[in-house]
Amino acid sequence: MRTLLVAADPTLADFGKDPLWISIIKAAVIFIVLMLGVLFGVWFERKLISRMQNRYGPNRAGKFGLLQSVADGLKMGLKEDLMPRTVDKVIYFIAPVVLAVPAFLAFSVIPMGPMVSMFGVTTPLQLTDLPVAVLLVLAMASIGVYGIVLAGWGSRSPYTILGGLRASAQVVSYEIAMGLSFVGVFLFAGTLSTSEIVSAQASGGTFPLGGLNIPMPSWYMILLIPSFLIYIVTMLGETNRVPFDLPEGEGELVGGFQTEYSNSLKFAVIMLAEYVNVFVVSAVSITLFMGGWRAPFPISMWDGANAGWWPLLWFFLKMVLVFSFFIWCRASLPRVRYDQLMALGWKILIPINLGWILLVATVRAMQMESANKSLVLILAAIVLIGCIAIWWRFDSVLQKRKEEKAAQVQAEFELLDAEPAAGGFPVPPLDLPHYHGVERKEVPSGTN
Amino acid sequence: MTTHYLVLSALLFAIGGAGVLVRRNAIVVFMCVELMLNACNLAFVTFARQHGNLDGQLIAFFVMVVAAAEVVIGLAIIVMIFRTRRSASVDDANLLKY
Amino acid sequence: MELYAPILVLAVLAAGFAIFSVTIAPFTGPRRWNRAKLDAYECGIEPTPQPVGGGRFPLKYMITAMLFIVFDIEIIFLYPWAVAFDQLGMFGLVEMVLFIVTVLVAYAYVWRRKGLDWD
Amino acid sequence: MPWLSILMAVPVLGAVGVSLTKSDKLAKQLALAVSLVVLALTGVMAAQFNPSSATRFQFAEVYDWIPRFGVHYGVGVDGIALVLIALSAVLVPIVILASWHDADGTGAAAPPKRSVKTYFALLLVLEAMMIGVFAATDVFLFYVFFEAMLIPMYFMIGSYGGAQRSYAAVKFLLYSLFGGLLMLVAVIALYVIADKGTFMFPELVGVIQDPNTQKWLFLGFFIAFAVKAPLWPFHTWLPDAAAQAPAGAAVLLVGVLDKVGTYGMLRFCLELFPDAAKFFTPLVIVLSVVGIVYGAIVAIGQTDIKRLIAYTSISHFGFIALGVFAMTAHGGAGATLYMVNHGFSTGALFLIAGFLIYRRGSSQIADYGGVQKVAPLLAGTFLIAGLSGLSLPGLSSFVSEFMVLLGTYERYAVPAIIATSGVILAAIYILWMYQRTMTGPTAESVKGFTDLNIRERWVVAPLIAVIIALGFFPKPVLDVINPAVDQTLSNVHVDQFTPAVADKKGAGQ
Amino acid sequence: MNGTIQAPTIEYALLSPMLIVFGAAIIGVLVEAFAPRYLRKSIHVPLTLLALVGAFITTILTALNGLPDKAAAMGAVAVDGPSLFIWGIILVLAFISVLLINDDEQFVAQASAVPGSTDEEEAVRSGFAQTEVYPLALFAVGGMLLFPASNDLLVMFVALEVMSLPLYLLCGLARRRRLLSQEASVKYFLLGAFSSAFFLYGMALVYGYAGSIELKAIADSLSTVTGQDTLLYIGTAMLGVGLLFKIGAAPFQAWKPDVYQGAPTAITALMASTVLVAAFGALLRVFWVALGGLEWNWQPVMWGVAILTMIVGAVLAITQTDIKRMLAYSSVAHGGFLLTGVIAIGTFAQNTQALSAILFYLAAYGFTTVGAFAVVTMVRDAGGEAGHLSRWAGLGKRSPVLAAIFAFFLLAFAGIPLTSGFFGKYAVFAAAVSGGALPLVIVGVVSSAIAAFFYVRVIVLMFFSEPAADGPTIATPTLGTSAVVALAAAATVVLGIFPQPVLDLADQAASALFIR
Repeated sequence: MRTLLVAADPTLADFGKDPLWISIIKAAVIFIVLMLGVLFGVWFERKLISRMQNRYGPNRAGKFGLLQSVADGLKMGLKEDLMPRTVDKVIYFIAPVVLAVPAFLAFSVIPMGPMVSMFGVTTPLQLTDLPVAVLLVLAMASIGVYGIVLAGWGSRSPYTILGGLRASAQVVSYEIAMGLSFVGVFLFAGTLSTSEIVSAQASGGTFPLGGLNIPMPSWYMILLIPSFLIYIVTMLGETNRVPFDLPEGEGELVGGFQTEYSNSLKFAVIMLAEYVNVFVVSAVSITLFMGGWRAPFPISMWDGANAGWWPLLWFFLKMVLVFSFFIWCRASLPRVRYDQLMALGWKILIPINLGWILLVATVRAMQMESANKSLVLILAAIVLIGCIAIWWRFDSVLQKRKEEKAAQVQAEFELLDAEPAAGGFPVPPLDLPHYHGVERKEVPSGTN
Repeated sequence: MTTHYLVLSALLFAIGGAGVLVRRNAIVVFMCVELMLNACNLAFVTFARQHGNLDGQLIAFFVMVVAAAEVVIGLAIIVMIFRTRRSASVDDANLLKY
Repeated sequence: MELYAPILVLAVLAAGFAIFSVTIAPFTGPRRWNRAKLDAYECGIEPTPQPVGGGRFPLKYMITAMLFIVFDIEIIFLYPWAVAFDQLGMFGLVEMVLFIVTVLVAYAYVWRRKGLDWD
Repeated sequence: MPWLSILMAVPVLGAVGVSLTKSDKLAKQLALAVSLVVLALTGVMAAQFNPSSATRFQFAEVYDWIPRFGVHYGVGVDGIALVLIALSAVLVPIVILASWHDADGTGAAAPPKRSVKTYFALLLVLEAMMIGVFAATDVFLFYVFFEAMLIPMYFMIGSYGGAQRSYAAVKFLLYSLFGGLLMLVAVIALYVIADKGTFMFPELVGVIQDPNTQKWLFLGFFIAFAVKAPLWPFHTWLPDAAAQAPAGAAVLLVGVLDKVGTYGMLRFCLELFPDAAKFFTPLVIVLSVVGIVYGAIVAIGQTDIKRLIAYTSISHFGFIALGVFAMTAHGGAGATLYMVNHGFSTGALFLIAGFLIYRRGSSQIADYGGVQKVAPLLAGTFLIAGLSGLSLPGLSSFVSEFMVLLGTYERYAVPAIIATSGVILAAIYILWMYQRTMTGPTAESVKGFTDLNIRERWVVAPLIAVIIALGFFPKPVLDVINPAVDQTLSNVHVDQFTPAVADKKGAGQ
Repeated sequence: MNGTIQAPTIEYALLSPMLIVFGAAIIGVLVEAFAPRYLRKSIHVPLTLLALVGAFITTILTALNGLPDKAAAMGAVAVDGPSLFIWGIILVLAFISVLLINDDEQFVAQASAVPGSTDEEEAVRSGFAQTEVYPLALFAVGGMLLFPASNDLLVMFVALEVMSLPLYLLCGLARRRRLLSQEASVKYFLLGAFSSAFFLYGMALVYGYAGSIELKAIADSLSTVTGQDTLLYIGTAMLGVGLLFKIGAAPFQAWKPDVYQGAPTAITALMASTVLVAAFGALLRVFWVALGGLEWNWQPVMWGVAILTMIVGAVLAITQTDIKRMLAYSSVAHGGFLLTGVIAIGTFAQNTQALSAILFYLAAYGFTTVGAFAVVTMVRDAGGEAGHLSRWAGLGKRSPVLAAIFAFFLLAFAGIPLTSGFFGKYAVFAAAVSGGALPLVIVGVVSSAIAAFFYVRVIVLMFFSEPAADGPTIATPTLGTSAVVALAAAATVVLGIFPQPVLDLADQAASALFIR
């Protein structure tokens, strides 16, 4: 059976052989699946979230309101298309396209199944695969950022520009953490091609500890838990989803970068793109960490599970699960403050990530028979000590900072109370000199 | 086959060079320089394909790194002078004449 | 090349769809002219005039962009290393430790210089 | 006993000592003492010199300096070098004594007070270098001294000279430097082409055979020397430098430094590139003759005493060059002797003129008149020095000038005859100047003049003595010079020389 | 692509000088990050100096252990005689320059503060100092070490940038006349980036021609590859542009005066001395090792460049009224003199002679330059250093010693005998003559005569003209500065009177030429 399995596993060699019409069919299918997926996704999100909030959610259009999102789509088409005078026309038009296209493209390297025979042609259930497939995904993700920036920039209003900038800053920040979280996977898989990564998760192999060989879990999500968790977080950040949906933070920025895209087809495209992005990141998480289209543990006992068309089922089931996780977050988590967001991305995810990579690499090196163990240990020790030393110094500094900050805030509030008129919450009388907060002492950088 | 890429890279390089020489805004000049660097990358990758060895692609990596470093430093410098002068035109930078 | 052709097909589909829907948008909907609709939306107040070219925005964003470039470059180097790690062996480990440590030093510097703080 | 090294070391150490002294007075006395010591040593050395010995360069010392370049510290003297060294050794103490107050800022038109110590220290350094340049038997070493010599002189003119001093100093430095750099090229080329791996002069003699190469290298050296010993038309820097320099510096400049040029022609141009020398002889002869006449005529027209003296020297250098390139025993010997005599007589003229100017504060001839009434001694010595300058029989210059003309006549009749006219012109400018300054009614400005004081007498006396002595009895000097000159000429193979052709050449120009 | 990769090896011992310098630089960054402000300087200075000394010692040890016959680090870095000699020079010069940098007065309190703003006042008052200078300088020095030693074009390019980028920044950190300084750094940066782009494209073309970027491989390809000559020639030309720019050879000298004038003088000293050394090392490597077989094609061009450089440097210097600009042009002229040595390529013996001559010249010139700029830092005005020549009038009266030393340096520049400059010039010219470049030497001589004019003019100004009433004050030098001047003067004298040992050293270094 193993042999059959291996045979069914597509490798890089199996790609690029399809005749054009097969490719066209695959592409069309993927495209349509994504479109329908969006319709389904919108409905599913609203339904599920409302259930979580003890509401019914959409239940008028069609059975269980299934047609709700279709109706929304039509409505958008029939809305008036507003275009403010001030906008930069070209950019304003291009932005949605730039946002949408890469989102679709990223999906082209997502493996959805093993080799199957399609109209008599044996071909993998995957549009195509590249030696650098994962890079393609990342590249598309970052091109998407242009869409956001252009949209914000092109529509020439303070809200949109701020929204655009924030969005791009956030996305790039999380992209780093995301990229780093992949490194662990590549260390184990030894390739960047998605299909081979999936096949690499077929069996975990064993970890020689002392005499006995401990069988390893086959999914990297278990083997590399830290990477996986980090990826999950970045996945949310990358797609501007709650709790990281700052760019369209209604509270402060109205609609963020899409403010000026009134509720018309343009907006529909943007929204579509966002959902597709969500699908892409979940698909990636599945491919890299959850064994891709491979059947989950109990089912994988059944030999036929990973052959033929079945894997499609497992794949989409996983998709639905991950997507529901998105919704779950949205239902349960509050939106973070922007500085918290950036701090999380830069100050926590990245260092942990780098440390984790080093750790993994070291372990791998230890496993190599050629390895010169003592050297590895020495290196590890040095790095560890260095980090600890720095962190210890660092921590004290941070502590000091926190106290200073607290003291300042304290002082501000006292000052507020001291001012009788300023107590007049919520709105101070207009004649009151506008309150800007106590001018806080500038702590020159690097001082303690 | 690869000639077209070379021609393209040459063109890009020329455009960048011309830009450096004729444009006045420091930032634009600077972007032209980056354009030249990327033209080099294109040439490297093309030649790598011609010769069938990977050196060219590898070089392209390093060039990117260097370009990045250059961007960081260059923007820092330009911003510095911009904040003093409220203008990024290299023509306004005329204190250094004898 | 064959590997990339399918991507092209998908790209054509997606682009076609996006452009189509963006362009027909003005025609599907009704037209009810109204001055207010042509202003940028700022919760009803007079829209603040935007300088051509979008004007200037906080340096902070530039710094973030710079940092992003730096770390992205680091990732560029991490990927090939990770893929070839088993072949490189100890050498790879040592070199990468040196590399990452160096980057971390720069990172710590930025951190202490408040390069990562948003307030 | 390494005489020459000692001769160079003593003044250098003296200079250091002088610059360390506390008081100016002490500095002057120390400088004088040192220079006298050098004089004494030179005397002793000269006494041991054996003119008739087979070895050409005596007191020779050779040490590796920069093996990488084949450069040696090589010194040694033959007759020619010896007399010139003696000349400088004699002149320096006199100059020191003469310029006792030059740097004090006293005196009518003297520049403001400058550092006295520096002045005398520079003087001593200069002396060391002058000795070195004459003693060097290594071409490179010669070049090093040749260039380095400029610097102290440059500072002496520039900081202690008259109103136009800095202009004069720069002009002087740049002219000499330019010549020197051309010489540097020639030196390098000489080394490379000779391919001997050494710069020692004796080993380089006669190495360069190819006539064409010779010509180029010759030019390289010759131009440098022609600038140094101002040969028409390279002379323009001299009047300025000499006129602006303090009298003492002027003496050393005209009296010794410029001799390096003529000495270089005699020693290097002739011996290293004999064929080229012969090839260029007509040209040089013409230049020197023109120089003689031109210098003399322009001198007549001068209104400034020092400039006038400077131009006379240009005329005299014409004679010297003439003698050198005549390539006859008489010519060479005469030229060498002329170098010495000219040193003394012109030196005397400059110093006494210096005293005049120190009193009156102006170097314009028009400002004087009837000095001989108020200061007879001054006027008298001035006259003697002047007469020696116009080579009156019985005074030193006569002998040498006669020998030069004689030697020239043997080969080049026409130039010799033309050159003779220089003598007559000399009579005009000297005597006319004397008449305008010393005789006639006493000018108002000259009334208060005091005659020479003790110091000044001590300055003038030895000079006059030497002038007269050499005028009547030049034999000892000639005995020293002749063998060296013969040696030189034999290296030039003059015997292969056919006067007839050259005569035509010479006349044809 | 999936072929197994042989894990490369690196000779850490051979590279230790560079590693030490870079390591120290990184530690410096950590110090910046974590040491409290008041401690930083007192940590940086010893750290930097120690690093340089350590690197120097390791360099000497490497040299004593005998030179390797093949390039280190998989043929990427050539640690051979010339490299080691150049490393020695650079490290010593850098050491001296750091002593100069050590003098606070020169660097901005807080680079980020807008000139004339309240922030700046505050920063100055609270006595801040931009101590990043030290790590930056170390990084630059590291780049300089790698630049001449790099044995393939990629490493050379990276080194070029590692060397340049910190310098761009350092140029903008002057404490006084900050606008000038910032402008200098912008100009330097833009032009520098421009030129390195040229270098890069040239590299690309040469790679296209040879199919490799290792100098050795390129040299071999000259004989094997055919029909691609256009690529090769254009590539060579562009590489040349990139390198000649760093040297400041005409017609690429435009940046030099501006940058030298604007930058903090200590940094100018560092650049003027070490960068020239490093750049010439690299130039020699590229044109001798890689393109030696192409001699007949690039020599004529080099002739032109050399002549132009000498003339331009000398002539334009005359018109200058600012001491630093004047020195900048003089360094242009000196670059021209050195180029005559680069051209004098021929037989093996000839090459060794030329190489050692160049090495000696670089050493001699470097010391003198640092010394000269050190003196410049001491002549201060109300607004900082008294750059304008007229302010130097009568310096000889104010402080004879300083003026005398400066005059001495100038004479050394002019190449007067008994100074190091003379022997440097002599060695190079001698090499050129025996290399059959006599006309070049004559041009060189003429232009050095012209150059002598403006050196002399400064001396005249200092000694023969009356001091201005409100003349500049002579800052009582810090220990560091005076040490620098003393060292430089000593070096100039010793090399001028007894150059033999250094010449021998240079000969040994050059004896084996570059390893391929």
